[in-house]
Amino acid sequence: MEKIIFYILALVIIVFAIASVSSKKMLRSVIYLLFVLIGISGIYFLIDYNFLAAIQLTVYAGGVIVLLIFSVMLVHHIEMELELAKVSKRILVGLASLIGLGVFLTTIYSHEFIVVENYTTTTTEDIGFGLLSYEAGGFILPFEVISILLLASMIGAIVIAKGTKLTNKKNDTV
Amino acid sequence: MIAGISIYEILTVTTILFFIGVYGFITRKNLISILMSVELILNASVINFVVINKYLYPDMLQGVFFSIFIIAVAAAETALAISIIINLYRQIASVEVKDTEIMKY
Amino acid sequence: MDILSLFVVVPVLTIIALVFTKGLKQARLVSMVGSMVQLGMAINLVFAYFKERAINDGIMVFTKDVVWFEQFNIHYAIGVDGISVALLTLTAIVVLAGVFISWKMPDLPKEFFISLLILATGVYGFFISIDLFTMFVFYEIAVIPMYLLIGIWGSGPKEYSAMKLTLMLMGASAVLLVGVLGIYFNSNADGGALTFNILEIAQVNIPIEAQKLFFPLTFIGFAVLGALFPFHTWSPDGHASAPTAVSMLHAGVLMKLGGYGVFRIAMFLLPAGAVHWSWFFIILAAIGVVYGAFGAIRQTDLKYINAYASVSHLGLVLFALLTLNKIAWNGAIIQSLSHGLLTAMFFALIGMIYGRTHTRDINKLGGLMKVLPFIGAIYVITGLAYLGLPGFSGFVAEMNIFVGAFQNPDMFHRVLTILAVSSIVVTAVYILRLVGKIMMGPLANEEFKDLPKATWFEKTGILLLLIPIVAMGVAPLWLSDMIMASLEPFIKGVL
Amino acid sequence: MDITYTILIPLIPLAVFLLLGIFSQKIKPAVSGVIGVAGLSTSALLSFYTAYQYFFVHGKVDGVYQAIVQKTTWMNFTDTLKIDMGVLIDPISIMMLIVVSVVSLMVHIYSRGYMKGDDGFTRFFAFLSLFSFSMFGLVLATNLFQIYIFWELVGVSSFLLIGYYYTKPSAVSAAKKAFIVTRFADLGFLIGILIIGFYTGTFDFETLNAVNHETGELVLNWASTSFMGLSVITWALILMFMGGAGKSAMFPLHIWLPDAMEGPTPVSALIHAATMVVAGVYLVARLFPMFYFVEDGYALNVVAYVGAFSSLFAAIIALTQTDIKRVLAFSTMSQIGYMMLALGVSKYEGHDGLGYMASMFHLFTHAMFKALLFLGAGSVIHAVHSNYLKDMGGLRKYMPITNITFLIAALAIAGFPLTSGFFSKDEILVAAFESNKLIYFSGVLVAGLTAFYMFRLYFGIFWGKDTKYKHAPHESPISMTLPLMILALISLFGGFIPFSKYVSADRAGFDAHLNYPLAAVAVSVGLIGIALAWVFYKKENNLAEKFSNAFGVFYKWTYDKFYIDEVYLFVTKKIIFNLIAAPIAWFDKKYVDGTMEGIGNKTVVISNKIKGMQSGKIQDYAFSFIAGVVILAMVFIYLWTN
Repeated sequence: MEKIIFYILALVIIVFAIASVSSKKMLRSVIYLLFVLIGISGIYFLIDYNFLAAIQLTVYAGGVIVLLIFSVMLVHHIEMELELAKVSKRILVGLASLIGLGVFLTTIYSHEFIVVENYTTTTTEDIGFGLLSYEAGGFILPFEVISILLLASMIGAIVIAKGTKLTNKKNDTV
Repeated sequence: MIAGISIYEILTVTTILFFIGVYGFITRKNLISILMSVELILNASVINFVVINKYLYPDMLQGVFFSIFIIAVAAAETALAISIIINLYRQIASVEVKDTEIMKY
Repeated sequence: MDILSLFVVVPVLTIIALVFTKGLKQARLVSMVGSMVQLGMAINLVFAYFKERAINDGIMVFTKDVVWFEQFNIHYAIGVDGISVALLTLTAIVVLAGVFISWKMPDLPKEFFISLLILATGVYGFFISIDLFTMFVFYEIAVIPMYLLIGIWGSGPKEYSAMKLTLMLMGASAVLLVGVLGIYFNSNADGGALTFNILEIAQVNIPIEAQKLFFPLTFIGFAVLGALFPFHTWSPDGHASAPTAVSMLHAGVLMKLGGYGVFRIAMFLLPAGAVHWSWFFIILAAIGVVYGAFGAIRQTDLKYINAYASVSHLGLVLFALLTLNKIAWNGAIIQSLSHGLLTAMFFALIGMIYGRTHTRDINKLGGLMKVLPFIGAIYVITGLAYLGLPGFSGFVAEMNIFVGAFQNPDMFHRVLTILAVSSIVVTAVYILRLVGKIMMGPLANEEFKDLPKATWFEKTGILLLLIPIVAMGVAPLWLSDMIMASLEPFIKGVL
Repeated sequence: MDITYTILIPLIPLAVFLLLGIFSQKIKPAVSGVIGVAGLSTSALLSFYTAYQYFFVHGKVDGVYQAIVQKTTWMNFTDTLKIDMGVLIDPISIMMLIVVSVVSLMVHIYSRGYMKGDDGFTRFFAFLSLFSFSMFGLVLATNLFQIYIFWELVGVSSFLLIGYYYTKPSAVSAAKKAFIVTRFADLGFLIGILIIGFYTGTFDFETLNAVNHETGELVLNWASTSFMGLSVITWALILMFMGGAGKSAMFPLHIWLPDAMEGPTPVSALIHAATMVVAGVYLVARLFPMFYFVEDGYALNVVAYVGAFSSLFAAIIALTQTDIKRVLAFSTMSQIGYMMLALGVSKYEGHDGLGYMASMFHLFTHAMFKALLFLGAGSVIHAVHSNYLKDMGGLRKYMPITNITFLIAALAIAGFPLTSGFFSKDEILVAAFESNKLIYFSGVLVAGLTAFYMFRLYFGIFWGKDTKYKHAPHESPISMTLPLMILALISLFGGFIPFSKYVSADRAGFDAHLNYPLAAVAVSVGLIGIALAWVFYKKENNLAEKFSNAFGVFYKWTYDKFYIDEVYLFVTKKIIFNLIAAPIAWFDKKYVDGTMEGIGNKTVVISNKIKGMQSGKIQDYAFSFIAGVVILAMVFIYLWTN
C-alpha cells in the first residue's frame, strides 16, 4: 500500500516538477510547483514526519506559493507567455543535468547504506524538546538565530518592497 | 520509514527533483521562475535530510531540525527575493533576466 | 655624482622643475635649459671618453655598480663605450632640437614636455645601462610615454595609432623579456651566480642550444622597435599621428634602441645564436630595405613616406648588423646616428610645413621653395643627404655597410647585398619625387603665397641637427675610429 | 714636386659656393657674379701653373710622366682597405683640369651676361661653383671611392642646375630624370667598386693600374674568382663602365641628356657638353690599364661597341630634332661615343696607344667647340627667346660675332681640315681603322652625319628663311661674346697642340702623324655632309620636307628618338610604379598590417568571448558550476573506482 502511494507521489512530484520548469504560463508553473510541494509533504507523511509535513504544507504550500502567486499577479498578465531559453541551450543543460543525474545515481547506488529498520513515529513533542533544549546537542541557539533571521528578513522584505519613491513621474514614461 | 521502499528509491526521486530544479534554474528566463526552481532544489535537499535521518539514524532528530531550519530560511529567502523582484519591477517594469544586466560589466 | 648617472639625473631634475612651472613660456624655458645642459654633458662626455679611453682599455669605461635588488642580483650597473657615447650624443641633440621644434606647443605644454623628458630619461638610461634588467626597465620607461604623447597630442586617428604602437611594442617587450630571462637563467653556465650584468654574461659560454633558442626572442623583441619587416606597421601609423617633436624623438632616437639592443644584447651575449640565425633574419632585413623603399614610393602623406623610408633605412641597420662583419657594424652604428639626425630633421621640416599649410598630402603641396626658401633649401639638403649624397652622414654609413656586407663572399650574401645596395636607387626615386612635388614646380595653392617664414627657434632646431650631419659626412674618421675601437669585443664572439 | 697647393683648385670654388650659398639672400647679384668669376679665375690660373710645372718642369722622370699623389685618410674600413682623399696629378688629370677650368671660367663669364636679371642669380653662381668644385675633385681623385664621391656630387650639382628653373614642371622632371637615371647607373658603378675593393683589397688607382713592364701584365693580383664565365674583375669593370655610361649618356642610359637641356644654356655648355658628361670617358681612361689588361680587354670591347653604337644612334637622331639644344645634346652623345670607341680600340704601349691619346685629345677639343656651340646657341636663344629652329633664320645679319664663332665650332666638329676637331677625329679614325674595321666604318658614317646635322643647324639658324622677329634680335653683350671668341680661337688652333707628347696610355708620350689617306676619306665625307646641308638648308626650300616625307616612318622614328623614352616610361611607370610599388603598398596595408591588425582584432574578439563567460548571469555561473561539479565528480569517481 505505502509502496503504491509512494510511487504515485514520486510520479506526481517528478511530473509536476518537470511541468513547473517547462511551462510557458507563469501562473500554471506556480500551481505545478504547489503540487510538487504537496507531493513532498505527502512523502513526509509517509515516513511519519507529520510535523514536518504540516510545516511543509503551511509554509510552502500556504506561504511561499501564495507569495509567489501574488508576485506573479503583480508583475504578469495572466495570459503572458514566458520566454524560453534557446533550444540548444535547453538541450545542453538537459544533457548536463542528465549526466549529473547519472553520476549522482551511480554514486548513490554504489554506496552501501546501513539502514536501521524502524517504524517509530516522531512526535511534535520530541521535536519541540530537541529544538528548545539547552543541553549538549540542543538546538536552542540556532532556533533563536533563525527566528531573528526571519524577523530581519521580514523587515527587509517590507523595506525593499515598499521602496523609496525612486520612480520619478518623469521617468514613468520611459 | 516507508514499508517496501528502500532509501535508494527515495534518493533517486530527490536526485531527479534536484536536477529538474537545476535545469529550471539555468534555463528559465524569468526571475520568479528561477526562484521557483530554487525551491525545487531546496526541497530535494530537505527530503534528503529527512530521509537519511529516518533511514540511517532513526533515534536522532538532527535531520529534522535542519529541515525545519532550511524551510525557515527558504521562506525568508523567498520573501526577500520577491520583495526585490517587486522593487525591480517598479524600477524597470520587467522581471526578465535579460533586462537586469545593467551592472554586468 | 659620476658623469653617467647625471644623464638620468638631469632629466629627472628637469621634470621636477617642470612640475612647478606655469604656462608654455616657463615650461619650454625649463625644458630648453635642461636639454641644453644635457647636450653640454654629452659633448663633455665625448671628450672625457677619449681621455678615458687612452688610459682604460676595458670594454666599458666610467663603469659603476650599485645593487638595487639583491635577491635576483639586479644591479644599477652603468658604463659606456664608443657606441653608446655616440648614441647618447645623438639623443641629446635630438631632444634639444625637439624642444625647439615644440616651441609653440599649444595644448598642455607642461605635461607635454614632462612626457617628452620622461621618454628622454628612459633612452639615456637605456644607453648607459650595462645591466640587462635595469636596461629593460629603462626601455619600458622610454616606450610607455609614447602612448600618452601620441594619444593626447597627436593628430588624425591618434587613439588608434597610439594603441597600435603601444600594443606592438609591448608585445615585443614581452618576447624580449622572455629572451632576457633566458639569458639570465643561463648566465651561470660556467658556474657562479646568476647575473644580469652584460659584461659578466659576455664572459660566460652560454650553451649553444640556449643561444639558439633565445636569440630569436631577444632579436625580435628589439627588432620590432627597429621596424623589422614584417613588424614595422606600427611605425607609419604611429609617426603619422604623432606630434612633430615626438616623431622626431621616436624615429630619431627610440627606434635606435632597437638596433642598439640587438647589437648590445642579442648579438653580444648570444653570438652563437646570432651566427645560427643570421641567415634568416638577414633575409627579412634585406626585404625590409627594399620593401620600405618601394612602399615609400606610393605614399602620399609626407609622414608616411618618411616612416616607410625609416623602415628601409633601419632595415639597413639590421641588415648590416646581421652580416656579422666589423665594417658593416661600424656602418650600422653610423647609419643609426645618421638616420636619427636625418629623420628627425625630416619630421621637423614636415612639422613646419604642416603647421603652415595644414596639409601633409603631397598632391596638395607644391612650389613651396619660392615661399619658404629656408625650409625649402633645408628640405632639399635633407633629402639629398637622405639618399646618401657624399658629404653627408648617410653616405658614410651606407658605404661602410655596403663594403662590409660585401666581405661575405658567398652567393647568398652577395645577392642580398646587391638587393640592399639597389635600394639607393629607389631611395633616390622617392626622395626626388617628394622634393619635386612639394618644393619645386608651380605653387599649388594661392593661399600658400603668404606663409610665414621660418622662425628663429625653428632655424636653431634645424641647424642643431644639420651641423652634425655635415660634420659626420665631411670628416667621418674620428667617429668611425671611435666606434671601430669599441667593436673589438663584439667581433670576438661571432668569429 | 710639391703639389699641396693643387688642393686649392677645388677648394676655392667650394669656398665660393659656401659663401654664396649661405649668404645668398644678402649678396647683390653683381657682386656674386664677380666673386664667382674671381674664384674660378684663381682656380684656372692654378691649373695652368700646375700644368706648366708638371709638363715642362718636374713631371717627366726617365722619359715617363710620373703620377704624383698626395693624400690623407678619410675613412678606414680595415687596416688596408680605406678611403683616401687627395690629389692625383698625371697627364690626364691635368688635361681635365685645364678643360674644366677653362670651360667653367668661360661659362662663368658668359653667365654674368646671360643670367642678368634672373632673381636666382646668386643661387646660380653658387651652384656653378659647387659643380666646379665637384668636377675638380672628380678629376683629381686618387682612388675609386673618391671619384665615386665626387661623381655623386657632380650628379647632384647637375640635378640642381637642370632644375634651376624649379617652378617649371618640365625642368623639375628633367632634373629628376637625370638624377635617377645616373643614379641607377651609379648603382653599377658602386657595385663594381665594391667588387674591386673586395677582390683586390684596394681602391687606389696607382695600385690598381700598376703595370709590370716585364710581363706586360697588371702587377695586381686577385683571387681568380669567376662568375658566369668571366672573371669578377671583368664584371666589375663592366659595371663601372655602366656608371660611366650613365654619366656620359651612352646608349641605353642616354635618355636624361636631351631632357637636361631644360637647364639654363650655360649649364648645358658646362655640364652637359664639356665636362660632366665626359666623366665616363675619364673614368675609363683612368682605369685604362685595368680595362686593357684584365682578360685581354674584354671589358674594353664592350666600351668600344657601346661607344660606336651610341655615336651612330645619336647622330641619326640628331638629324631630325628641331630644338637646337637637343640637336647639340645628341651631338654631344655622339661625340662622346666617339671618345669611348677610341678608348675601346686603343692598346697600351707607345704608338699602339693612339686611340687612348686620340680619345683624350678629342675630349679636349670637343669640350672647347661643343661649349662654344652651346654658348653660341645660348646667345641665339637669348636673342630670339626660343629654342626651336622654326623660330630662327637669317640671324647672321643681326649677330655677326655669334655667327662667325658658331661657324668655326661647326667646322671644327665636322672635322674641317686644320681645325682642332680635324686632328682629334682623324686620330680616332686611324686608331679604329687599325683595330676594327666595322667600328671604323661606323665612325666615318658618323663623321658625315655630324657634318650634315651641324650645318643643318648652322644654316637653319643663321641663313635660310628671313624670319620676321617681333623684336629685332641684336648681338649679345661683350660678357657673352668674349667667351665665344676665346673658345673659337681654341677651337681653331687647339689641334696644333702636340698632344701625343704629353698624354698617352703608358704616359711615355710618342709622336703622332697624320694619316693622309684616312684623313682624306674623313674630310671628304665631312664635306659631302656639309654640301648636302648647303643644298637642303642654305636657301629656304622644301627639299628637306620632301626628303623627310620620302623616309616617312624612319623619319618619324628618329624624330621620336626611337621611342627609347617611351620604353623607359613604360618600365618606370607601368612596371616599377604599378607592378612593384603599388602592390607592395597594397600588400603592406592589406596583409602585413592586416595580419598585425588581425592579431589585435582576434584578441579583442577572443576577449569578448571570454568576457561573455563573465556574463553577470547567475544562471550561466550556475551552469558552469554544475558542469564543473559534474565533471569533477566524474573524474573522482573514475579515480576511485580504478
